[in-house]
Amino acid sequence: MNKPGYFGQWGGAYIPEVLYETFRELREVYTTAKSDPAFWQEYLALMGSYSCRPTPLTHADNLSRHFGGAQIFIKREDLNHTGAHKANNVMGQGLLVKRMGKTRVIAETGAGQHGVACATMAAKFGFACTIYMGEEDVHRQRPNVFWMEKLGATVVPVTTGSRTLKDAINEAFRDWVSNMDTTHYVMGTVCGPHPFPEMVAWFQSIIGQEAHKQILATHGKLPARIYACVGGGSNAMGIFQAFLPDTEVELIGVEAGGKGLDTGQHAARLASQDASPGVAQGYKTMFLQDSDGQMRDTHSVAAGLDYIGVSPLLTDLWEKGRVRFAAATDQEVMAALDLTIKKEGIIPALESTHAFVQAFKEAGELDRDQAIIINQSGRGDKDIFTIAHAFDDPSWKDFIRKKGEEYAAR
Amino acid sequence: MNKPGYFGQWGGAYIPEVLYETFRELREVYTTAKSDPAFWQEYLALMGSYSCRPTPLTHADNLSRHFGGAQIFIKREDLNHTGAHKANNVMGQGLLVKRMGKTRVIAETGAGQHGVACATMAAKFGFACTIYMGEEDVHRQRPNVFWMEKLGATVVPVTTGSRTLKDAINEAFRDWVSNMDTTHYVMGTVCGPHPFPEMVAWFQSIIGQEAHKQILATHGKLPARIYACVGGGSNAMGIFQAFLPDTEVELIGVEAGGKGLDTGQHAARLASQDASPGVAQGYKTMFLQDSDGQMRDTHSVAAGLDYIGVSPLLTDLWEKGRVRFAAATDQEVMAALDLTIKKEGIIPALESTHAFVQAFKEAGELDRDQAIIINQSGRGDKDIFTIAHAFDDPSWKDFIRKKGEEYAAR
Amino acid sequence: MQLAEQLRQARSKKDILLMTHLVLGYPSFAVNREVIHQMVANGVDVIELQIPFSEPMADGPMIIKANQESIANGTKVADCLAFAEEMAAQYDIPFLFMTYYNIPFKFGLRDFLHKAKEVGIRGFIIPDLPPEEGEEYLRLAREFDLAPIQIFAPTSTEERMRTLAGHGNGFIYCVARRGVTGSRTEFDASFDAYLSRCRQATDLPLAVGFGISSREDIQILTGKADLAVIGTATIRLVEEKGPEAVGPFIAGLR
Amino acid sequence: MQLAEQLRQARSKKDILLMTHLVLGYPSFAVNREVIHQMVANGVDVIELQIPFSEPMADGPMIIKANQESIANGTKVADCLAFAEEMAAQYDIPFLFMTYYNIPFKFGLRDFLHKAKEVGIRGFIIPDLPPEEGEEYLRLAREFDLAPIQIFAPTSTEERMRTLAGHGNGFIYCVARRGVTGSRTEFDASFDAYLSRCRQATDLPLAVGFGISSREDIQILTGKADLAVIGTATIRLVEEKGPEAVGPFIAGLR
Ligand SMILES: Cc1ncc(COP(=O)(O)O)c(C=O)c1O
Ligand SMILES: Cc1ncc(COP(=O)(O)O)c(C=O)c1O
Repeated sequence: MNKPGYFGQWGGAYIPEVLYETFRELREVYTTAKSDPAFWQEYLALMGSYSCRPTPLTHADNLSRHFGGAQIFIKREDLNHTGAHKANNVMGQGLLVKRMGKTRVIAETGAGQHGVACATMAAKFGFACTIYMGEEDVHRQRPNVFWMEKLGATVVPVTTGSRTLKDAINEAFRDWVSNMDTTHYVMGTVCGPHPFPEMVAWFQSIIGQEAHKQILATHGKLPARIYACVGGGSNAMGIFQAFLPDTEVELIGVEAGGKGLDTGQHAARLASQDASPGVAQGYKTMFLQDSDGQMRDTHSVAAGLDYIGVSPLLTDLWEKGRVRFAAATDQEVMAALDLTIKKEGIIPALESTHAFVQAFKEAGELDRDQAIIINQSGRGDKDIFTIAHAFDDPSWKDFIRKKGEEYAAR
Repeated sequence: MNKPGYFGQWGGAYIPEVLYETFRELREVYTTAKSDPAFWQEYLALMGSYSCRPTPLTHADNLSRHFGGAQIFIKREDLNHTGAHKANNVMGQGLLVKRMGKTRVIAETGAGQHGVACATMAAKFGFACTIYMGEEDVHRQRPNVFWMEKLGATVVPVTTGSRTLKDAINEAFRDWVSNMDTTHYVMGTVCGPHPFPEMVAWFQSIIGQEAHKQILATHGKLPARIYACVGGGSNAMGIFQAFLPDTEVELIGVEAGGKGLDTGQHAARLASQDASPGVAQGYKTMFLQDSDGQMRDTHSVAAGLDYIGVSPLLTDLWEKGRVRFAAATDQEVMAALDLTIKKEGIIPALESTHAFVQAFKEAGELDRDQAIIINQSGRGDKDIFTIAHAFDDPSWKDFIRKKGEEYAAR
Repeated sequence: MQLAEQLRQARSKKDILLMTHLVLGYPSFAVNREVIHQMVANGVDVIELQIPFSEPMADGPMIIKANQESIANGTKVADCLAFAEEMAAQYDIPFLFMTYYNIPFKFGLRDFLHKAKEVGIRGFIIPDLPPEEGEEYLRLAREFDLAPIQIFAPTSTEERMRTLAGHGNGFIYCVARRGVTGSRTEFDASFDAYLSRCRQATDLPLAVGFGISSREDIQILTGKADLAVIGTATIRLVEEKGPEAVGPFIAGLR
Repeated sequence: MQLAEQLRQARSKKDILLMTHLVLGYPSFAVNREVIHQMVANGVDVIELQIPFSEPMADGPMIIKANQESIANGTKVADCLAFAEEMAAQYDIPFLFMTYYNIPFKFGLRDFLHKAKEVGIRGFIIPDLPPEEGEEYLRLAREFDLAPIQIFAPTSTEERMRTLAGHGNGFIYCVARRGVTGSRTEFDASFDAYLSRCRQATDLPLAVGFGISSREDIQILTGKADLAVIGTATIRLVEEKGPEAVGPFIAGLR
């Protein structure tokens, strides 16, 4: 049997002593909630009335026809309130925070989706809220910053390290060790110290539970493959979990290939040869690090995938051969995004589009009576500055230029 | 009995002769679809699998407590695919276009929501698509223009007249009279010549059908009042219809009070004294016009409400006393938006926020065991440029200024 | 004499009649005056006076602009009526009002027709008022002996044409093609077929309009239609070369 | 002699011992060398050498910056080991490594402890390695006779303190307050209560760190703790006044 909090050899809780009691309390409230069926009912009711669950499973007729292979289904986490699967996790943790009687939440955010989701949850539950966000991501995802602030959260740009997600996590921990009495740290993905990976995966399992029922109802049998992008791994674990026992369903995690795996400018932990086992940010997994154990700079067009580590649950499933890993480059992502928008009228987040890339590469290999599911973890509206920039849209640039001049003039 | 296409003395089909046959065909396909239960089933299935219907009815606990009166429920049309109730209408019309065998759709748009929805529908159904949008609105709603273009639509900025919604409608008609053989004009609201008001209201009635069931299930009885903003009137008719027979439910339409009803800079047709009966854009209703019958310039912070006319169905219900009308000023809208975001973590579109304003004014008058429903027609993400500007957010301005300089430098 | 009869008589003396169009108050009533003088002096048979409307749904860019600028210049419906009265008194050809339905509707339909009759107007072209919506208007037109010109379109079926003709008087305005005013029309075989369908549906004189701008166009129409309608062409001419160019242009058409 | 015993003996001669801290390679090994020279010359009893790590989760802004810049300057773990060897050979006080767990983990735990032992290091402070996750580390520490310093926090229960003490050796590092390194600590009644809880839980010497920077702080601690830990204060001093300011500062503390 594994040590508690371990998945194979991965996971654990490498936490400073000052947080020992905090984690004990968190494990306790989580364990109690997990064994209390009423809690899950309360969670489902909240997600059904405040977000839009169950989210649909959309048959992408046009894309299926275009690739001439498997029937492509899209699990629509983009239709959640706040526009991504992140809502599932924050609402669940919000319920736990209420049980713990804490009054303040903090969170890290990369793409800003988790930050917006967390600020939203805080507004709904009446908690104070501080969001840590790498300064580089503050620039990449400015609209999300604006909304977090309007939601009443304080957004703190993190200027240490590489100024991205990992540094925001460090900063959130630094806040937490000062304020654990009042404050819960709402980790945004299935990483960090135990019980976060397991707990966040539990909240996200709602995705796969729905998808499992939906694919059987629509397609009549299990899908051949399921694709999900992997930043920390929460949307992937969210949809994968329900299908783990169905060994005939192949599960594929897609990481950020950035400028290409051979350039070193990527965030592919399991799909590249560049990662090695390590312990950081409170848990053990495969990290992108140098031979001394210093974390490397990562790169992705998608802020939410731009991270050094990956869920210990996924590393374990990868090691055991249950989940296959692939990477999608920035360039492939832009092309798949364009195709998806034009063919289906659906705008996936840049993060989610990574899953589309790999699905598109493989759809043609399969037969027409087979199905694949792509987990669309979020919507791309939030990425307008990045996408318009990447597509080099002249009228957008013109618009921004004029607005900028207007503001400069005053 | 009324003349066909009339609601009381309002409505009709004041169309150029060249469109006579086109309208005959449209009426026919609409009438056939309406009497075919399989059609509505197909529509429901599409909305359930592609959009996120049924959309939730959210109990706004915090706002209810804040006003200390009625229980406030919010019907969440913002959770539709593309972010507004406009999706309901376009998908329905899309199914009709398929039945008619046409290959191209055109539409007017104000806020851009209908344009994005229509471009999305066109992508999904494989239609060519042209969107007419007043030049002023192109500026106000630039992100939506970007998405329409990415969705494969051609966006034509309309430079005639006041360069807003009404002029876009004229331009769409001008396209239609040239291309009616291949093209369907997807009118975005419950206005225009018969059968548009009735047909769009039919597609939007899905909102009220759901809400009726939902409020009985959650609240145990009918709501005391229902609030909806009124541009053309489609979201309002969408939610009102199911409650029309329940005469104890008061229905309130909220128009754009702009800078105040006494400034003349507003778009309140039925809540002000400034409108009079007229015939334009193919139908008879109350228009904001001068004594010669020339249409006046209207104003609202919400592009989607900035319109001279109003649904003939609503004018009739207003005349009969079934629907009460009120107006919300731009300033009231910004305050209500701020409160709603902070209290509930929900970001209504500027259009929708008009309904919130009036509900907030009245909630305190009612008892705690009474319920009111606000129809949240859309989400406010699309309005970021307007909202950030209106809130005079310095870091947003700074961000835009820097981005602008970056683009100017190349 | 009724308008239809008067046109038939005029037609018996000419191979084809000319109807011209202008937007009242654009660029000014003074220029309108000069243009009409030149038109009449050069043999125009009927003139359509468009009362500007803020939402000219069936018009193309040139006429939209004329409508907008005329209103922006301050043109009122009352000014249009006064101007029409002056023209009708001065020239011995029929004048018609072309406008959108909201103008007479807002004025008060009976008052408007009554007033139009008084100032010497002979009929109306209202492109957004099909007979189904125009019962009152048609009744009043009969009462005041004004011609409610009906419009045929290439998309009109034969049955529809007969219905329209039954409501019409004066002449039938045959829209030459799909689309709005101001672009070119192709006079091909399908156009000929359309015109003969129009001919079969009514005994009223046939006017053909939309995109007619040259001597060649008029020649093609001669023998097929009773009136050729020159709309955007003269507006463009006045715009580019001033009102004094209108006379020679009209003179050169037939 | 074991570290705990050695500290007890030293403590018998002084009211309170001083442990100082520096980040290896920041601003340079040359400055480290100079700083350590001044520290030892002015009576420091133990020195913590922090091997920089890219994710110093438990540190405050000053030490984060030192970690980052040291790595950016090219500091390698091997350089840190070599430097430690040089210092341990040169000075007759105990040197400890402070670092985050990934550094020894990635190096290979056994190799790292072995190497540390070889170069003369006496123990480790690893703030992100609780005993539950450190079984192998604790075993190897015993094997190589190195002190795996355990950390108490104000949030630790008595039971927890006893557990930690059971795994610890050398001394116990009592974190003076919630939060990260570098900010001030209030030495109030609850602090005293905390320290007496610490005292009750273990016989090992007690070191108190986090926010200690002045003679007054040291005086308050005297009698309550065995070691006072000066961390951020000297880094700030070197930053502001150069390494030569360290000697007088240390000399003035007791
Ligand atoms: C839309 C979206 N998808 C995916 C991710 C990646 O996170 P995870 O791998 O935990 O799902 C993010 C993170 O911000 C996101 O915003
Ligand atoms: C979000 C939203 N609400 C309301 C409206 C107003 O339209 P209607 O009155 O037809 O619902 C619009 C129009 O664009 C809209 O985008």
